Amino acid sequence: MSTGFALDAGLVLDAGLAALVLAVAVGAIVAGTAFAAVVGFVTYGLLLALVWVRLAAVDVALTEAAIGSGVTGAVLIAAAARLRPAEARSAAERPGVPLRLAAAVLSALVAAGLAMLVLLPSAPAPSLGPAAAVHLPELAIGNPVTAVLLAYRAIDTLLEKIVLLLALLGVWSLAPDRFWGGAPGQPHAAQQDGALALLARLLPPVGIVVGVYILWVGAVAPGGAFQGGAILAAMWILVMIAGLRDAPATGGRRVRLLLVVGPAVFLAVGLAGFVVADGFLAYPASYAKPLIIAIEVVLTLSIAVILGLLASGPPGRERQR
Amino acid sequence: MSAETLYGLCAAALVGLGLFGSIVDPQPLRKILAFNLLGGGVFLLFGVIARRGAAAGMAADPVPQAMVITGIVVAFSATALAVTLLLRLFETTGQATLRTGAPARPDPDSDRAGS
Amino acid sequence: MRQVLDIFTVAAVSAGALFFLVGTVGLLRFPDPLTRLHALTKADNLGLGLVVLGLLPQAEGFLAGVKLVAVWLLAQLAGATVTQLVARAVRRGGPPA
Amino acid sequence: MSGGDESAWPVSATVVRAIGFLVFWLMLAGVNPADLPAAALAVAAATWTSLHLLPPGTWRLSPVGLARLVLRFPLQSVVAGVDVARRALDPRLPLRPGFVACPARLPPGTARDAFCTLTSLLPGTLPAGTGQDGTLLIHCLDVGLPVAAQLAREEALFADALCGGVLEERGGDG
Repeated sequence: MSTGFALDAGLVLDAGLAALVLAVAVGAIVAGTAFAAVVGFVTYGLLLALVWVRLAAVDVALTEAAIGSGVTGAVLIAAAARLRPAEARSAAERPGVPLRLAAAVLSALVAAGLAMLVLLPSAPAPSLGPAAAVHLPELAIGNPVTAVLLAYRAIDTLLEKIVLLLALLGVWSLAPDRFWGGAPGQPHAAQQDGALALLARLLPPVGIVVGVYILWVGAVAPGGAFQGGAILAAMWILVMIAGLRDAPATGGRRVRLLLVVGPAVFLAVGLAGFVVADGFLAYPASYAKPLIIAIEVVLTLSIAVILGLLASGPPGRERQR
Repeated sequence: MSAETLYGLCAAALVGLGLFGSIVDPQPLRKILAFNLLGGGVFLLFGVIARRGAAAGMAADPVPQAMVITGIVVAFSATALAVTLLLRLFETTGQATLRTGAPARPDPDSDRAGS
Repeated sequence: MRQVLDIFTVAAVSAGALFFLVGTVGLLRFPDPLTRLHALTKADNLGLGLVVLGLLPQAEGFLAGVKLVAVWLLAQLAGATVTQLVARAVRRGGPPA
Repeated sequence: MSGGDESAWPVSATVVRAIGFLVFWLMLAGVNPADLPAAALAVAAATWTSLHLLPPGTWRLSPVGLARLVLRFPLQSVVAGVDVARRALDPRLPLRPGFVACPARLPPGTARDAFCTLTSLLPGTLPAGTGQDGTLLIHCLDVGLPVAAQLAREEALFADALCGGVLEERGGDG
């Protein structure tokens, strides 16, 4: 009796959450201004993080809240504010009814096809869970998601770091030539903002403890380099937008070293695998856990710096020499 | 109906919604936003598949979950790059439109940047 | 003793939920963004405070209790900061450009 | 931006903050000797950041004043919440919203920012920036209430706790 009730209560919560996610998503798409749309999108991301918790994916929930909603939201909201002068004009270029109708039909078909896949699943649900569980004891990593990210599919994670670096290079190269190597942002003295400045003085130390904890606990529980790095990046971004500290010059040696140290150590350990283990990115059995933790620590640093600089945008000031 | 099916249907609707928005909305920034919304739907489908694949004492299949974490980070990189491209377009032409043949104003940096 | 604490928890958490509800009523009924901010921050902070207070007897140990209080304090700090930012933006007319 | 002069940091402030962050770590992670390296790293990084962002000496804390402030706070939260609840549920919606300009006697900077943040949690008041003449613009639910006087009293208590009671006298009438 009581379990039946609990299940029903859970399902009511799930149905309400799903409806809310959809409603907010519709709101973000049809919103009157780009600013309102971005606010809707950030809300959507946070609600999605709750959905991830309901799907037993706390690692993903942390990543979605920090990166998918938080840092992405910061980038989009800054862009919406900058693009406001052009908004009315480009919004007027709305496509005609035939195209909108065709797009609606196409979207509905895609959605219906996916819904069919959801409603008619293959009889034994496919799962790599048992395969992932086999080597967990040897790795001494209690969190299977961390094990997949840094052991079984380490090459994906390595390439993803390279993608992050490439994106940052792409962003930087969009700056006018004369700004190359300079600090990101507009060439104006960052003004300190009262209420925000206070938060930026009090919160970052707390955020650092939380970030390091999330990184450390990632070996045995939800958490890890991405989530911890995103929290550290958020603290840095807070300090920068509150005007307490300026963004660093993108040409600085220390900044560039921090950017590459994570991927470089990861790659070095991977190459060492040829010599001391079975091949690229193979860890010697007895050192797997310390190696993974060492990689995660430097990766966290690099991720934090890359995310912070991606959110700051291309260099906008000439380099001071 | 189970919670997984419920969220699966929600994910399918999100993909449709995001696809519609990214085709129909004329503003590039909102196309980027809609595309991210679409991405959220795709990731959620992964989450549903992972939850259905619960096995070996795990609450969900960790492989799709790890792929989604990678996916979220890559989606952010692409978004940051796309937004920067858009802002550069706006700085250079004074407008934010993807329409071909839009009148452009001369690039203020071209005298320095051009070779 | 256990039962008294449980009753206290139920009462305090319910009262907290009530204040969240009232804050939402204020959000819907109050006439302009600034008054709505009052409704949100004041009622929700008390609501969260009561929920935390109610959960304290259920916490496993001293540190878990500290964690609950820390959640309340951080939410207060964030809420108080964001409220001021929104209020200033509203006074200047619209979201920041 | 000051705070770069590391030799000037008093040991006591460093130790107090480090203990605070250690407690925060223990609260998150629990007491576990295996966590020692991570805990040490987290506490060191947090303390260093904290000393840089909020240099010691910014505030002159008085334990008695601080205790009074902390003890008053829950009561004020209740008053604030009940006040809003009463207005929200009253069918007549008794609101007389408006701005009240209060002269700010705390020196501009972190102390005043902290006071504004506290004020936004007090009953009936919501700081909405500073006017041209440096007064605090407070948005009130009921402009008929003696908001300015109430705020001046809070300011004095706050100054006792954080600034050694020092307030700038303004406008002649104190």
